[in-house]
Amino acid sequence: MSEEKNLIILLREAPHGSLHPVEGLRMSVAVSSDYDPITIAIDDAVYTFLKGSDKTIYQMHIDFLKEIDLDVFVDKRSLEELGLTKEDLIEQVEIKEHEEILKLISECDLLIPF
Amino acid sequence: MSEEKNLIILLREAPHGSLHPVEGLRMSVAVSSDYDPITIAIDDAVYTFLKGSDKTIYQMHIDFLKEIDLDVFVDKRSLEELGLTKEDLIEQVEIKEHEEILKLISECDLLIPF
Amino acid sequence: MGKKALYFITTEKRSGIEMALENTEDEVTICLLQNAVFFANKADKQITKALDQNKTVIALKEDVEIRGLKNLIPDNVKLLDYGEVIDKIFEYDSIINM
Amino acid sequence: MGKKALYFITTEKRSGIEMALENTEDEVTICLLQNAVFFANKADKQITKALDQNKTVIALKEDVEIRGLKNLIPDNVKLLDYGEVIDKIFEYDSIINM
Amino acid sequence: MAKLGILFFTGPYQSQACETVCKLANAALDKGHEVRIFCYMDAVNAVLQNQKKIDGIYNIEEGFKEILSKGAVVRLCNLCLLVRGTTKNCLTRDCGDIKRAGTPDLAKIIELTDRLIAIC
Amino acid sequence: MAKLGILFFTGPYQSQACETVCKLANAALDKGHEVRIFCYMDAVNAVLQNQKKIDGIYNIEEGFKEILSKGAVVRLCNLCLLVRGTTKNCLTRDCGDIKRAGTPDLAKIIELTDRLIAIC
Repeated sequence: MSEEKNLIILLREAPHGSLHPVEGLRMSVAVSSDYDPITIAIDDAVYTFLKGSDKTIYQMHIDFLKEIDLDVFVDKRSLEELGLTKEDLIEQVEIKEHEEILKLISECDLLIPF
Repeated sequence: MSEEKNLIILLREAPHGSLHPVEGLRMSVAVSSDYDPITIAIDDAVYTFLKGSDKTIYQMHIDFLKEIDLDVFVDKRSLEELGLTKEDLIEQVEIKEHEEILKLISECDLLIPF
Repeated sequence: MGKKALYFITTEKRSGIEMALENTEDEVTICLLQNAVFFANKADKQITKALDQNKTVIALKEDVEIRGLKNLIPDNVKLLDYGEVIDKIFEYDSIINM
Repeated sequence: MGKKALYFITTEKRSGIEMALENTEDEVTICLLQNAVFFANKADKQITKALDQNKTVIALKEDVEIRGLKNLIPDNVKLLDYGEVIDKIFEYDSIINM
Repeated sequence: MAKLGILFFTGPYQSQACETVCKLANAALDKGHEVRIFCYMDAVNAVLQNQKKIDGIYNIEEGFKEILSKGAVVRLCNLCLLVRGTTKNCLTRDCGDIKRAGTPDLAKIIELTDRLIAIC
Repeated sequence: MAKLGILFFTGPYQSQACETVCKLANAALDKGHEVRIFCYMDAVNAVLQNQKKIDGIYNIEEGFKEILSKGAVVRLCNLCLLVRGTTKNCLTRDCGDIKRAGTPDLAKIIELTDRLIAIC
């Protein structure tokens, strides 16, 4: 694949119960040397970015991604299903309408799920 | 716990994708030396007993449990949700109404999930 | 029968909490650990139903806190530390692990 | 856009098949492996919806057979062996792994 | 003083289960209870040696060493170790009462304890 | 002839993923394709030595030896091995092109292959 390929790292699982979202963020950081991955959280992975949660082992990954201007998106529909709003999440992530998330996914060349 | 305690081994996951139902059956066999465990399949674990599926690594466990007259029950509600009927399953398992399954669970002293 | 049953739920599989809700005969306590504490989010219909049924709902305090859920959990869900969860385990006649 | 997208689904997580169903712009093929082949059970509403949407649905033959699902799967779900799945993978512009 | 059995199924650093097992066992031991643990399926890999310590991540090897030193009894499904190729890598009897066992040992743990919890 | 990348996350004998990886890799290699595999998280334990053969169960060690002998490139997340304590137990270079790597090597695999599939 050429370096211009669009890459999405999709987080699907809740944090702390499994290391999947953490390892997904670590992978976003890792591939950012060659690509501009978009990181997207759906379903319970939305909890990964809850204010006040313990982010000791993954805050650095979020900081890194934002420092190099990479997007971290949260699916609004998933957020609403959990009864959460923008105010419940840290400011480093951006909430996107479900339709926009779908559009991003349909436009990507490769999606890697965590 | 005394030997008279009622034990349930609950299978919850589909076979082949994970070893959980197989390991659950193996555990039913193992504890049968000291207890009379009831093995119950709910949700996708119901597929474990589908006729025509590859049971190479767990048919012996089913045979063993039936040989010593232990019960293997399948939740009828789970079965129906998967569009299956009694005829789709092997004869060694018995289909129980969901209410009966709940009653068995509420009467047990210890439930071990797989 | 009215015996005391502890539903000890440690995963996000819905079947665990559903089984607990369907037991209306016994004195049921629902104990949530690990990702199961997400069920205690007040937006979750099943937790509301459990509390409406007057079931006791317990969640492991540390698991609630590391997930940042403290403000999202109804007041009548009791938060216990590891030691208190251990105490609870011995109080019940039957343990339904889910 | 109308590009060819392969939804490569290998688990029973519903989000994978839902994402595929919600993509109505591209030429979508749904490829089911491992426990995802259970989605091809004709009793599953989502598989019916996918076929109604004229999406191509493929399932790994060996995974269908070891699960004893052959008679439960609609005729218009194509069963491919490992080699044929490999061929498919290279036919698509994008791979959505789920 | 009571007796607690713990059964679990998953390996370290993939899910939280191993950490929960250690913390619950610790709490029970600190209260003077007896603790007997059965490691089934991937859980046998929880007691492997040489797990590197990473800041911010609970080290499962240390966790098991601690509860073994406090008297926890740990039994490992032998067949699960054999298929995974990790038999020779486990914590040894120097750490406490840890050894390989068959699945019937779970029946023994159920018999010897007042309550058994499963951490999924 | 094309190039296939494979990423997976789970260890052997718990889920089907390792077996699927071996079978897909084999099929691709038999068709003359290049195959590059990245083992992430528990998946690093798929290539441990001394996995005991059990009748009726696909032996993952043998599976990896076979695809390595056919030319598959296998990269193991080094940190994942270190935390699990399984670094010293892996299949060696005698078996083929297998070695420890960092997560950036996944970026390299994406670059070097035409398509990447993930087996969950």
